[in-house]
Amino acid sequence: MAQVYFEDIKVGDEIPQLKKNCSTQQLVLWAAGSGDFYQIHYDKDFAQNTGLKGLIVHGALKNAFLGQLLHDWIGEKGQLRRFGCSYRGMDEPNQDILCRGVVTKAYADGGNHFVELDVWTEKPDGKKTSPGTAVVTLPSRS
Amino acid sequence: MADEFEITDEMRAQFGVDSAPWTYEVTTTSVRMYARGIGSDDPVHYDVDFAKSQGFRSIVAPLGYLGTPVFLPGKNDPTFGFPRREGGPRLNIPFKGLLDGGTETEYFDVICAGDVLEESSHLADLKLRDGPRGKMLFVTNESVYKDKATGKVVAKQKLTSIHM
Amino acid sequence: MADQTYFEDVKEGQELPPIKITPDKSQLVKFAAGSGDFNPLHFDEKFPMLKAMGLSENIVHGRFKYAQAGRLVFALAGYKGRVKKFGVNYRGMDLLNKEVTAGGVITAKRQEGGENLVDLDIWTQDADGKKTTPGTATVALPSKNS
Amino acid sequence: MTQATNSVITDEMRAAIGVEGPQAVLEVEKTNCRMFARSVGHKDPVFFDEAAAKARGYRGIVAPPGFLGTPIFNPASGSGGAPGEMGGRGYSVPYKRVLNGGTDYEYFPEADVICAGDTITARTKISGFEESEGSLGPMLITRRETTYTNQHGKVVAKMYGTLIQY
Repeated sequence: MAQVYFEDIKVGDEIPQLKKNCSTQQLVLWAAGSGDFYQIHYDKDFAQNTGLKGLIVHGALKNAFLGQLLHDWIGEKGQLRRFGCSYRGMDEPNQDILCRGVVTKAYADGGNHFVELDVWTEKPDGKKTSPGTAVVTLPSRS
Repeated sequence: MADEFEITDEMRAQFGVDSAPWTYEVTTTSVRMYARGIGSDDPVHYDVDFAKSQGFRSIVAPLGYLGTPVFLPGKNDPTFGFPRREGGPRLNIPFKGLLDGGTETEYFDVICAGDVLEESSHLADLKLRDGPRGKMLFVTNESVYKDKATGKVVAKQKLTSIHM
Repeated sequence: MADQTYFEDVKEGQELPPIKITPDKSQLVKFAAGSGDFNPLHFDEKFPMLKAMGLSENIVHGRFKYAQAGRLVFALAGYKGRVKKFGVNYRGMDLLNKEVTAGGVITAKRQEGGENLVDLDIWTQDADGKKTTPGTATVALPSKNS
Repeated sequence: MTQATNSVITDEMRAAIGVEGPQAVLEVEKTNCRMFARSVGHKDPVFFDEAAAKARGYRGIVAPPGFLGTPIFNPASGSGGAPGEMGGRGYSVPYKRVLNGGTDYEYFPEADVICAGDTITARTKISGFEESEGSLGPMLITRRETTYTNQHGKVVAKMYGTLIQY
């Protein structure tokens, strides 16, 4: 993907979306990667005993998806300064999770070119399950 | 077709043909994770200071664990993690069924966290047997693990798959 | 870890203290994480291959059982002994949440190349006592005389 | 932080604000950087391939976003929990249910970028309490901040966590 520059973007722009769909295997891979072995993410009976309908996607995995969304967008010359989200809704395995971001602010400060964004994950019906914000720096053409 | 299957000279010619090498890493976190995975609470797998006090270089890899293959997206199997690499034996096996037949590990040194191993595998054995439901082909591949720093062989592992 | 076992301490026919474990899903997921084998056969009860095998419950990784046999052999070797070789065959499946017992018996003692070697039959057995993972092992033990 | 008459925030809790908890040591290794990146679905070789990462100017394989190292697990000491876990804080809250409200990660790339081979020390403190009334009833929101310092003494990341009790 071509490097994005500060001059290329303006407030209101949406960055390229990232679509995810977690298999049960991916949830177990995430347990391995994150060290979070809480059973509600891979043991259906356990999840149902806690009152859930079934397995749910780790909130931190959706957060990490937003990290990927930003990492892939800013390219080799961009830097991720801050990102995160609130956990407002649950996602299930084998259902699309769309990761999105919109530029809310762009400014230069101390030689760095900052871009602030609203980022979130949404379900197929458009409900935002993990709304958050991010700050990145982009290279400048000047 | 499977009923008429016989081991051919062409197949036997694959014995000893080494695959391209792949790097396996043994790290403190990977050793601890494996030890947790098998339910061991032996401190020699978790506590670096303790392991050193017992004469080991670092925490000891539990038996059966020979490191984690370097994972590169697109180059490793997404489920099993093993490398899909060039070289090595190519067998055209007509059987559909596949079972994991067995694992045997031979050790020439203790494997500890911090070790970086270079693994290469080759076809070690082919056996055709008559089973209750027809012919069964036993394929044994042997992986040889060398310490990358010293070149010394530290372990050999044979994996047998049963095709039927 | 128990005290070090020496070559002089063991005799032919001696059984090793068994290791018992009842792997639940969390245990098998941790094993997937440790071993790198993320086959859903071991954690997803809806995985199609499971149904094709006529099973409704996840099966234990063969390598998990191999590792239990490994724990048994490692416990015999102690920190001063060295495991030379251990292997098993996978003859039967074990199911999630059922007890797996690793056991072993000493079949021979011998001295070779300056080493004090102990040969063993090893296995894991399922809750019904069926040896689903039989095998053999060789361990070098330290001697009290050296 | 208004003091409602039925506030659950006690003097003990106020005294706990800003007090750093015990330190957790985290290891950043090639194997766990790769495992984390693989589990997210990253494709960028800087998270997998040491040579590619070095060619891009990094010291080693880069820790993917959200990965701040693996706590050292030891069954004997019961350690190995993620930093930021509460532990004995010396106060109790009259709510039984807990939710993870969200997590923000802040990086300081000018100081250093977290790479495989790093050993990170993490310390968590409570930065504040808030109370609110939501659809779940009255709730206590605890804001926590974890600071991650690498082996060169550089603060490389901070994590801001929100815990909701109700």
